[in-house]
Amino acid sequence: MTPPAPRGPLLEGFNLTKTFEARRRMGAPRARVHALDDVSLTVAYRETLGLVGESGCGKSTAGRTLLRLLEPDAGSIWFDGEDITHAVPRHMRALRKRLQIIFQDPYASLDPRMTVYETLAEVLRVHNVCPRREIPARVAELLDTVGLPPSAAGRYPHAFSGGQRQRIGIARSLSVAPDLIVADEAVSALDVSIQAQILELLARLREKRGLSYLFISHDLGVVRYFCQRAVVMYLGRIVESGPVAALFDAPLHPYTRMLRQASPVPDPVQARATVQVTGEVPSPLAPPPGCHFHPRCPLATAICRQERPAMRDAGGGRLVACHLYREEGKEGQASFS
Amino acid sequence: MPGDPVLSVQGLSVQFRIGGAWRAATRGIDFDLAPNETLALVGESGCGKSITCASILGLLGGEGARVEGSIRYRGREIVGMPESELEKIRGKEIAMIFQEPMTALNPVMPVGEQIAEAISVHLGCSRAEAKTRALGFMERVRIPAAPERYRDYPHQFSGGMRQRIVIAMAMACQPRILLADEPTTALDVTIQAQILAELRDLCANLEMSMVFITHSLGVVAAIADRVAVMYAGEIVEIAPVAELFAAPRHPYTQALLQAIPRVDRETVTLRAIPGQVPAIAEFGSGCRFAPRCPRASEACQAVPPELAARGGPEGHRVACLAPAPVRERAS
Amino acid sequence: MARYAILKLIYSVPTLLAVLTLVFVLTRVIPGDPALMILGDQASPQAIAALHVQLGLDRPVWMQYLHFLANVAHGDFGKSLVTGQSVVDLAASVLPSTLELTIASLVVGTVIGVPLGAWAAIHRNSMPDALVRAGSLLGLSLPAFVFGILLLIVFSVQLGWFPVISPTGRVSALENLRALALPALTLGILMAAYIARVTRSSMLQILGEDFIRTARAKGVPWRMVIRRHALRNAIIPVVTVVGLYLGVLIGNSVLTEMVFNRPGLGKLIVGALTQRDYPVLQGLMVLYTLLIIIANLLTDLAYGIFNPTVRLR
Amino acid sequence: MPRPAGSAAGRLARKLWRIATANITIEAGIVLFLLVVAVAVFAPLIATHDPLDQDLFERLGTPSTEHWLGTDSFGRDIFSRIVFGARISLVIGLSAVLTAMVVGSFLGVLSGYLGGWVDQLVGQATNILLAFPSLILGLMVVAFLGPSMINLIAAIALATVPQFVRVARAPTVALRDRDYIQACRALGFSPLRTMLRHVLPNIWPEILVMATLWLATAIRVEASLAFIGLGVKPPTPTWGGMIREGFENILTSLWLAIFPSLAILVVVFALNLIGDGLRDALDPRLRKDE
Repeated sequence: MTPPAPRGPLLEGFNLTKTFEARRRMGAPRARVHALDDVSLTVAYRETLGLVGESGCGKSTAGRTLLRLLEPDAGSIWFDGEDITHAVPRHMRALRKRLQIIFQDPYASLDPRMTVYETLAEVLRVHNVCPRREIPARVAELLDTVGLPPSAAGRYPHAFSGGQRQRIGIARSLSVAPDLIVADEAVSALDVSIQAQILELLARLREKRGLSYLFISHDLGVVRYFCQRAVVMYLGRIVESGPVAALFDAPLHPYTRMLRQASPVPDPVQARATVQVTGEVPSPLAPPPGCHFHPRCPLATAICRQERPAMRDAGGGRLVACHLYREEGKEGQASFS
Repeated sequence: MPGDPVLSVQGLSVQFRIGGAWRAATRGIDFDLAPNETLALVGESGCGKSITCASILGLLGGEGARVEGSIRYRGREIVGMPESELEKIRGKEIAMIFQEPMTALNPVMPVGEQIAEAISVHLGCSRAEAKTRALGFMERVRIPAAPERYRDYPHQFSGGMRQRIVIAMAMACQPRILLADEPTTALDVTIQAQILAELRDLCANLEMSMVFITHSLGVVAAIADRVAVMYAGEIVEIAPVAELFAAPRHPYTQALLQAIPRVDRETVTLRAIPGQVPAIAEFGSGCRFAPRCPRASEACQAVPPELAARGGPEGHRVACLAPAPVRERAS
Repeated sequence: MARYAILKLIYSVPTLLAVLTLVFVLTRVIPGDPALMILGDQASPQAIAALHVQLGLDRPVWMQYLHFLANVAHGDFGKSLVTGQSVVDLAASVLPSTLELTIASLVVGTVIGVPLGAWAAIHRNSMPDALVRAGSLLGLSLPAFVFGILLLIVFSVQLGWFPVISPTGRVSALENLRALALPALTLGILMAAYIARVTRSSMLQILGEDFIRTARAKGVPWRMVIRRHALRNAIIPVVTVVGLYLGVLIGNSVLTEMVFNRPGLGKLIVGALTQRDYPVLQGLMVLYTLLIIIANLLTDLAYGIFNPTVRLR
Repeated sequence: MPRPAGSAAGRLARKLWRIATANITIEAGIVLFLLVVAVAVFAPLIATHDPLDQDLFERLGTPSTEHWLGTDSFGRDIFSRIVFGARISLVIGLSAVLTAMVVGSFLGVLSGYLGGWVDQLVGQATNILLAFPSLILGLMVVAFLGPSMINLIAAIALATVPQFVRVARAPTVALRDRDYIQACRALGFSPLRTMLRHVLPNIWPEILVMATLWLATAIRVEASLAFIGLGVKPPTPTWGGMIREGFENILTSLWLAIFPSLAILVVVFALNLIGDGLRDALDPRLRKDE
């Protein structure tokens, strides 16, 4: 599968910061979670960018902030050459025709009290996508595009299986003919055989409609298969990014390496090789100083405990935020040949 | 595998009452579990793997469920065993760990007490003794600062640590068999890798057998000695782990392996399996995979194929009328 | 915990202030001149003017408001227009009686309600469940005064087991208990109806939780699962509800005190209502507010004791 | 091409009908309650006497063929007074709860969906009101404003509003974070559309259950206020007021208090049956897949 070459940025986030106030216990002082800490990323035209990391790393927050479903505390968001950080609600609603999202849990993301027809027709009506009398035809067309039978229109979400619901969610996003879709763990809740079907559908849409995706997932295998580039996040920060093959075959950041080693592979020999995976993600309420990863890093030195590593260009479209990059980069490459 | 099986399941069928009629969620499940062996039950959601697991501990009782067939633990029949007898086996001989460490622990009881509870129920020892033992197991599963954390509550631990506590609880009476129902599914991959290593280590050192339930073939590769692949309430293929991954014979197993996008190499095309898993009410009389199977013939629709060696080695059985030919393996 | 209690008290200041303001505003919008009401229609204009000065009614409203707040801060709610006694003294003399009734009812309601609810949940969809549900629904439908009258007719008038009218003045502890029994049963049984429902649904939910299955998988006998795991969790939401119900109890005590002719805040407020004794009404409302704030605080603290997940480390 | 399955209102009605007829508890409750409503509506036809007519020769009469339920201390016919009393109870209860439901649900959804200062303000006000049992709050308001019908309605509505705010707000907050409300925002739907078309339809079951149960409470509170002496002024017949009068003669003429008590019990019980049945029927934990 060779998607068309990217040409220039479509959706960009610059230095995005977002904090949440943690829920307070009885009388406890308020605490803040840095869900996004100076995050910059770019999705190019017709590009599929993967965003990977473990739960709580801020990947979902990043996706929703870029769509302005959440408001960033600092930083800016540009879409198709326009700064949309402070776009007024009315303008933002119009922009949403071009920026869409599909969710992890397709059942939770559909209104349980609306039939598939109503769900789709509502979007078409609100955005005046087509003349009213053409709505039924347009709905039928959408269902066909995502591989659902016409009879699906009259049924409610609960009457469908997980994979079919995700198809409905995709149809809803497609109804406004978007340029970019944020897929937030869109295949994570599905069984592998269904997951493959949905990935197939998303790939077909990418080719036919020239869609761009921001593909958020914790599954490195899926990201490697489906994306061209990927960004790895840890505790609200980007640690590494680059083309998928290079990123996962020769990780530069020790965290990427750990993630890669821990990812299950359907191969008993590889799967039983001793893995060096230690520690747990610390509480985002009190992230470690310096490089957030240093308590779990086998290579950490004094500087890692004090200074936040800067993002450095590693060539070949790769970026890495690690103090040890110059010394360890080659060693890292060597360990995955 | 040497020795008599510690667990022998034969013709197991679990039925549920759905809309007034009894429907079989699983049919004709047969497998043995050897001492010190880890058997993985793998399959997609709704294939009956968790139900099979729960029926082994007799946790499915009640008006809505019915268990038929035979489950023998070291020669003793579990199906139909009175509750009071089952309580003596649960936790002591056969223990279980669950998918959600968050909800599997009692939120208002200190974790140490929850571990000690199993010990005092089964071994009838004093509070202090139970606590000492419980602490030992907390340390055994590498919970840092165990003595200080004995009286902490579940919400004060991370997801990975909670799962370690659940494991310590299951280990507390040194059971012969551990039933693990998707114990790593709710965890992040780096935690999953650690928990899998922990379980491998415990099984080896405590001479324990394990039935490991999962939907992930990657996890199977990391933990199992033998694998039983389930589809729509039946075992379709059972084989030693290396054999299954190297030379799968059932079309479903083959398709499943080709549907996984892999992180360790370039996947050019992903082969999706067309159609979807039938619901319990839609189970046919023949091979249940036939409607999605590229090799299905008319014969497949008629009778359910039996799990048999079908020309391969005795340890590798497959329930298919047209299995892939046995590959000559250059060993 | 102490820090939490103090914070909570600080947070209730706005509530108290809002109620005080409401009370002040309400007394100013009542039609009629309080001085006229006190002195009667025949009073001379001079006497009325003099009383105006005495009551502070000649000053601007905002000054009256500040004055009112200052008095309240000093614990001065004025004097009863009818008896001339200080409002604080009046309330203090009957408060113990109302508190006694409220606490006794709370105990009765909880002791009956929780076990019944748990029993029903354990035997879901069987006879005990149906009985408890029907009984509790009936209890919820009975106004407190109707139920009080019924008990009074049966046990005092017909059977003569308890006094028809509560004794006043100094009485022996036993006699006091006898007088307390029926009013406390009235409120307690009605409360039990409610508590049983809440316990039942809470228990049903808990019995479906994963950790119940874990406990069973450990081999813990069923009775122990119920006692050690299910009940201890199911009781948590019940604590909140019991706390909220304290307000209802305080409200319903007005009715019971009327029915059983028992001295208390309720009798006092009803008397003040019929005689339009505004200073007493004002004072009692502030007192009720205080009582409810304290009840809420106690509930929160009790909740913390039963639920370790909100407890501070 | 399948068409949308009827209008939303039609579907709602059908669903209500299906729920109502599926559950014997709800059915029994509805039948009982409709009976009371019918009695109130057709009171002049049903009553055997003028409820205000005094007959000083027939004071405190026991039940007889002339006066089915006896007469009170003014010789008025108790049966007829109960029949007319139903009007007061229902009018006050229904008006108060409907007002509270509309105002409360609106405020609840608004504050839950918008959050921020709106939520803070509504939340504070609600908490202050919630702290008071409805009886005490009603007592305060009526005590100062005087016991007119409008004041009674206002007092009970005021005491009930925070209940609806709470019941509408909590699920709205939960829904706001649910993906499909996020999806509405992502699809560029206006907040108003999202609230009316996607939030409200999903929380109405809870509001409906609340309305039924609080109607029961409102009727109870109205009777309690009347018993205390803060009801609609005599000689207008109210159930609470009748019990109050009956209570004065409790030792000699039991029935004076008993019959109006039964009337209250029947109405409140019927409403509780409906509310309880609805709650069970709508509880997602108990619901079978449709």
